[in-house]
Amino acid sequence: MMKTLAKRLLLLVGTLLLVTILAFVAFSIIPGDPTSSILGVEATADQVAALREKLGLDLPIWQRYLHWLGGLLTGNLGESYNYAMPVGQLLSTCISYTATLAVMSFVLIVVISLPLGILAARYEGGVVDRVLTVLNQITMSVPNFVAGLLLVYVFGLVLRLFQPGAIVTPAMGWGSFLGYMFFPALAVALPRSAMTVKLLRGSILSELGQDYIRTAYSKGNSKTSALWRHVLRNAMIPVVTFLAMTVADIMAGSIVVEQVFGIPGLGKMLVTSIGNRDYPVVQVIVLLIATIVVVSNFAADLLYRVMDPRLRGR
Amino acid sequence: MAEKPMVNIQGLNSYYGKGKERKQVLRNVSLTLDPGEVLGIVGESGSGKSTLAKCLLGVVKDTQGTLEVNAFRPQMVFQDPYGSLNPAKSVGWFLEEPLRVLGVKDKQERRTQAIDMLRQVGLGEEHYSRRPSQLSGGQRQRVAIAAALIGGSRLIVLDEPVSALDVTMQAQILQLLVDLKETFRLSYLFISHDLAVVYQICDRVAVMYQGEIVEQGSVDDIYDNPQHEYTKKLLQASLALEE
Amino acid sequence: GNTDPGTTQPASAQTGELSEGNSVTVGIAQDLDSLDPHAAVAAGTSEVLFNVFEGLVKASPDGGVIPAVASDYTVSDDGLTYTFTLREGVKFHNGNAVTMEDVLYSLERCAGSENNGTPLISAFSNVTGFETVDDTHLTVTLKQASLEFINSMTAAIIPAGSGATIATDPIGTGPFSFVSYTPQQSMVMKKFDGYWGEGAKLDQVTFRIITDVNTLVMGLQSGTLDMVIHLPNSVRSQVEGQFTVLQDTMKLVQALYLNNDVKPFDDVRVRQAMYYAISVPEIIELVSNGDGVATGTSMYPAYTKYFMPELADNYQQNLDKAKELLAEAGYPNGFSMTITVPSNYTQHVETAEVLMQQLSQVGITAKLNPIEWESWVSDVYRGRNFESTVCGIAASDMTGREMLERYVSDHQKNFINFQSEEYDEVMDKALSTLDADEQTQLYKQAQTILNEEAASLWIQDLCDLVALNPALDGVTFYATYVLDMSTIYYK
Amino acid sequence: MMLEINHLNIAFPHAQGHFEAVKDFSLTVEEGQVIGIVGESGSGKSMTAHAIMGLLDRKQVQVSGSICFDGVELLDLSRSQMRAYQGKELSIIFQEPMTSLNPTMKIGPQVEEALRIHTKMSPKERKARALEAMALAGLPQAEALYHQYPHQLSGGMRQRVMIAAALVLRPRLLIADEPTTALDVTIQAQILDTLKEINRKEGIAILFISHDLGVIRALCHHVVVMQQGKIVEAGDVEQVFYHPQQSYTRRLIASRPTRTKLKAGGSHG
Amino acid sequence: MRRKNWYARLGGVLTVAMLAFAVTGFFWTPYEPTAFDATSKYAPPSLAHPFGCDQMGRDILSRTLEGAGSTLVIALAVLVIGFGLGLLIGSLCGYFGGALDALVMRVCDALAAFPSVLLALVVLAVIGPGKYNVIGALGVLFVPSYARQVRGEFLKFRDRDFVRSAQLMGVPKWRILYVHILPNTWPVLLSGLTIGFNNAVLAEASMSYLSIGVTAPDVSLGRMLNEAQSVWFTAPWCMLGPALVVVLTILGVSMLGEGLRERMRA
Ligand SMILES: Nc1ncnc2c1ncn2[C@@H]1O[C@H](COP(=O)(O)OP(=O)(O)OP(=O)(O)O)[C@@H](O)[C@H]1O
Ligand SMILES: Nc1ncnc2c1ncn2[C@@H]1O[C@H](COP(=O)(O)OP(=O)(O)OP(=O)(O)O)[C@@H](O)[C@H]1O
Ligand SMILES: [Mg+2]
Ligand SMILES: [Mg+2]
Repeated sequence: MMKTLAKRLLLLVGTLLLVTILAFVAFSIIPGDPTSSILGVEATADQVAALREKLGLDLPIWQRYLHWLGGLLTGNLGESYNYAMPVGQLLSTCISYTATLAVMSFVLIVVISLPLGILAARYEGGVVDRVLTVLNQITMSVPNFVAGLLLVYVFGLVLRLFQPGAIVTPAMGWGSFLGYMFFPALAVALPRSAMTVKLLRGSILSELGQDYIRTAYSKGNSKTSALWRHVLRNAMIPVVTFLAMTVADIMAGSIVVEQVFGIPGLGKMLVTSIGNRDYPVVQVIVLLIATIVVVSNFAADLLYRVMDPRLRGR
Repeated sequence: MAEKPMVNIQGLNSYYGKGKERKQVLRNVSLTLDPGEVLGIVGESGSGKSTLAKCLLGVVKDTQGTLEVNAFRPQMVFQDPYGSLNPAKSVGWFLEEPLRVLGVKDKQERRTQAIDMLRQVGLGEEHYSRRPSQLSGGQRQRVAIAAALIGGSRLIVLDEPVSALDVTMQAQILQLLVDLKETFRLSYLFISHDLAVVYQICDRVAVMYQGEIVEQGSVDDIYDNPQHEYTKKLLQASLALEE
Repeated sequence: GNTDPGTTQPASAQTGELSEGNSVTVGIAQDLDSLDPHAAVAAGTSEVLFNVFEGLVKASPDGGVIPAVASDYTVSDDGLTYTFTLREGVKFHNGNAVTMEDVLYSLERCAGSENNGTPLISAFSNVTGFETVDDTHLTVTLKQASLEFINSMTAAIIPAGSGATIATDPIGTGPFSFVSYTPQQSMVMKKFDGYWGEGAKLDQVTFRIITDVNTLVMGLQSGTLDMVIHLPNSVRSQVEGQFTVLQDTMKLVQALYLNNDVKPFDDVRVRQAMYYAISVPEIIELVSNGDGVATGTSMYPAYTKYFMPELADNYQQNLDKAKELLAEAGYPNGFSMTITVPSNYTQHVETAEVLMQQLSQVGITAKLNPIEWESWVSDVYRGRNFESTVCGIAASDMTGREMLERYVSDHQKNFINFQSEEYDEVMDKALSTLDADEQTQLYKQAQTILNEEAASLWIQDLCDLVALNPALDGVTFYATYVLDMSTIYYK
Repeated sequence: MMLEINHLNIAFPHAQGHFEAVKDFSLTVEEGQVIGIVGESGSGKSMTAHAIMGLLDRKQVQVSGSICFDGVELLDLSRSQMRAYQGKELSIIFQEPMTSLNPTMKIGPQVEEALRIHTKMSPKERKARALEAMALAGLPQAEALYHQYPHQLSGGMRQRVMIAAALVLRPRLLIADEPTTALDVTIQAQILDTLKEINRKEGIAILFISHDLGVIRALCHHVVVMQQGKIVEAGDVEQVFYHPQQSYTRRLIASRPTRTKLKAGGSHG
Repeated sequence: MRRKNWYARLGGVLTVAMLAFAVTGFFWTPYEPTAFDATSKYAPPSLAHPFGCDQMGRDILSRTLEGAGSTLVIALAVLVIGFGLGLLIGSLCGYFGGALDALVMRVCDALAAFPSVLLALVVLAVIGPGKYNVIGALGVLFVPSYARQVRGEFLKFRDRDFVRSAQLMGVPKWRILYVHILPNTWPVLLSGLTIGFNNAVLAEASMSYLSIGVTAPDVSLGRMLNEAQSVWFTAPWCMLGPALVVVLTILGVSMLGEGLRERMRA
């Protein structure tokens, strides 16, 4: 177990290193450079050249990469071209929004989908199951920005449960901050919840068909106790992996949904920074997102091993 | 006329895994199999019976020792009748595959041969276009045997071919194997853990224990006069049920 | 703000209290590119910083300048020496009085003292030196006489030595002092009580950065925002009624810019034919809801002094004439061309789509080539590697000169490669004259040439809207990029 | 008369009419008796066993006739009433030792599950009883096994775990549905010994299902031969084995591999 | 069982209807999709314009027809590229394993660490927006996930007895891969394909929403949604038509996929 863990960790580090290379190279081959957004369209060639030198853009790419990587390792994330402030400082506020959004979405997904998935499987073929299946299918078919717009319209403008366009900061009280993030989180969570419900339902049903459930019944378990004591743990194994992979989707979803709700999070900063060719910011955001995804996959892997004793030895 | 043995294995060692993980599975295994002969391999689970078969078929490559096989494309019939046929293809298609590989271009010709073969194993034309899922376990095993024979192979390795079948079906398949052996002058390497079955069909038997052949000889010799401890235990267990 | 869910009134309209009620939240669509007034280049940033910083002079609504940190200035007869008199009692937001040292420092910084000599503001390359006459007088000498140099003197005066910190701690002399800035979120400023002039009427202004139009509109509808500037016409109907909508122009000239170096656009007849083939009113109707202003040349209407509305009428749609001209030029069956357009500017893309259809009426097959803004800047604008493009051109330094000088044959901004000796001559005169009226006349003459030559197909100055909480009033439109918050008040 | 089955019919409603898996099945089992059911694959053996255990989904399967246990008509019981019998009076072991145990639950809790459901014992008592049952089922080092997972055990051991779980509450009847088919001959013999022992020591009646008459003979007093859902022959084991009345029974016996050489073309026998 | 049939059938009907809708757009639209008309700007739905008109007075039905067509083309092209390459890479890696497999899978892992919209954002920033670039970017982005999925399937079948048999028969390797194993993987891959199709439609929509997708003069459902969202409170019909087509298409395809998978499993 320890050896496997070490091996996996090494793999994780390797993957992350590969990610840094990809992130760096990708942005270095983007046409256009930050000079026009810093100096404006009308800048003279001299001004541009001077700035490029100042930013180190005239160095060969590998040199810039090593410099950047060195900075990362020593905790120096670089400085934003566009905002003329350290990237770390710049992102610290964005992160609190995106992190809250992501965590809330994740919690919502879990809170919505687990009970519904169990319910649908428990009463398979019943009215609840059918209604849920149809609702699920429809939810999965709506692009999340459309869902976001609908939420804004219904809850923001008609019911006035929140103020679209407002920005609530954590400093204004956690209660109202969480309230502010609720609907965006819902927009991110809805399609994923639908998928989770579907997966969990399927997983439970397939476990219910296994031989060991027959054994459980033969000992006098009721359907409910068989479900809770035997099925759920086994059925959750694929769901846990799926949920971990959801983290990637949540991050992607927040990029879009932050635009819809005007939340100044990482996604919005990313889109803006790509437009501005603000490489230092973009690279760090991309790396950050990738790291979150890789680490959550790693965590899922561990969890998977913990949950499934058959894999523990390996 | 002394024929050349179909299989000649001398001092065979075989391994699984690489580097530090490499572990020896077969130790100094020697045996021969003559044309028209049926050699039984018995032994406890994990003793290396299947591995021996795989070496013979060239699936396991990490071996040392002499390994001579004088047969054209030896074939294998597997234990699990549910996994040995391609679920996505019809019986006919599967049977014709060896012919396609051998370059039989004519569709009609292939079909005729396939249906011929189906008849040989006690099935009929109506099974030609069926999917494996539409066959019973015994029927599948017949198809698997037919597929092993249709390419013209005369050496067939049978890895517990009847263990998954119920007794009536077992008896039918065993009889079929004996009949086919006579008709086509086949040689079998027959792997089983059921001593009674081995007795019924084999000429000679080799007993494997932890990767080694602990004794081999004619069936009657071994059954009546077991030498090795493990052979004795095995015989005792099955006789308890039989007598 | 107030988040009472029951009301439909804009948030701050309902309360009369000074502390809360006398503040407004303004939605702006662009983040600030820098708080350093000398480094900021985005028009949207200048608009905001106008309230915090002042130069020796500052922009006036009509496009000219009025004294600010300087109380007065004179120009020598040869136009090469400007003499400024510092105003008494001008204070920085930190309470310190503005001294000659601060002024000199600021001007020298603009001229490149902290940037290896490369001027931060390019007009300063015309300066030979700054000199203090006495404690309150300062002269600026130029290499070349220029009437419009005075516009560059709007460059912000900042405390001496603050160059390193000005971007994080912006201290100026304007009617509002800086409170806070959060990238992507907001910039807050409050009334500066020590202001030398009349001073602001509002106590606090929060600029909310909301890059998405939809969100801006929602912000208005939900009462989060009291005011939004640069609202596109497409959402007008969504805010009208609930808000006062004030109409202005964007102060940029949208055109189908033609590369005059490329065949067939090197032939004036072809360019004219194309101008006759299109219908500017139709474009304005479709793209700007009829609210854009046709320009006919490279000058926008807000420069009332120079603007010649009659030029826009010179090319009424006339397909016969267009075909005739094309035939004359040797293209009786038209030709194929590519319109490159920066894909993120919806209005330009839509205009190009309309142009495609209009041009097809005379046999010209136009293909649309939408590209990214960055590629547009490097390929089209800087590289001049294009056939035609739809975009808007604005005056970055608030002068009429900026709009016209760029078409002088060898000018580095002449990205359409327009060549006309006559034009070069007129512009040469216009730029060197010291008589403002004569200059105006010459500028008009230059515009007429551009129009006659159909150097490009100038279309319109797009419509620009301001949505305002009905309780507010006092918005002043400027001819340049200025958002003067000091005049706004609660009725 | 502990268990009395009369005219049991089991049918699957099908699109094209019914499929009758079990037809007119009758059987009595006395206290402490070992009864065998033999028949080829698909003859309805498992269906009968499941019907006795109340494991058939009554929504999908039609069951008629009568199954009386201690005078109580099991078929009339509701699901929750039936649960009082499952694992307590009646227990079952299944054919597949590999899949019949919950892969993510430790052995101990699985063995003592019936105790948890049917008694109010403390965990300590439960564990003691579980260890006892495991010993009875022939599992050495029960204490260590208690904390292991099924995948760490061999097939034979898993089958013993199943037996231990079935025995933990000392049921009156144990149904063994082909419990040794998937196992090695040597293990098979051991398991049969264990079952014999249990019957002898604890007096638990056993209903033993197999497709192999030889195996049945080694264990049972009485035997029922089934073919296509019907009973074709029943009686004392030795009687049936040595003097089969029906041709089907004879065929079943003849199919057993014996120490005879098969000859080509020869019909076996 | 019967319920699943109903499911697949409804999915099939929806899919065919939407397909027919999209294909119609290739041949016929009631109006020229690019023809503008200043007098019918934001005209609400009417008999003449069942879906209404957009900001330039263009007929939304015509544009939806054309947009559905190009969205369909984009989604299919993305699948062809993504699935084609994924199949090739995945099958080779799954069947042969070894060092190449390890390397390829590591790269796939690294790529999978970026959410696909993020990657698309980056790739399109590099190559610029536009229909063909969207196809290329999404197509390539889909490769890792398909490669993994295909690899998993091939790995599953590689050691099956029937594959062993085929090897012993002397069947060539390529034939084992694509004639013997591939048909068995369809049930899983098919559902992967339907999910991929839907993801492609959604990704196109999201990218166009972020203004990095299809650009004028090309029409696509995503681009229409993007344009319509700014007037969504005053002229909701601009969004309704294309949104409906997107939702119904995805609904249809996923129901069909689900139904088919269920049937194949049975
Ligand atoms: N691919 C493999 N890699 C590593 N070890 C293997 C592999 N296949 C088999 N072994 C090991 O080799 C030994 C012999 O296995 P083999 O399958 O030959 O046994 P067997 O006698 O056929 O057993 P059974 O009766 O259960 O089929 C076993 O210990 C097994 O664990
Ligand atoms: N759910 C079902 N629907 C329809 N028919 C079924 C169903 N389950 C079982 N059957 C049929 O009922 C018959 C009896 O099955 P059963 O499992 O009792 O056979 P068995 O005697 O236990 O066979 P084996 O020795 O293979 O276990 C078989 O023909 C089987 O095909
Ligand atoms: Mg084996
Ligand atoms: Mg059974």
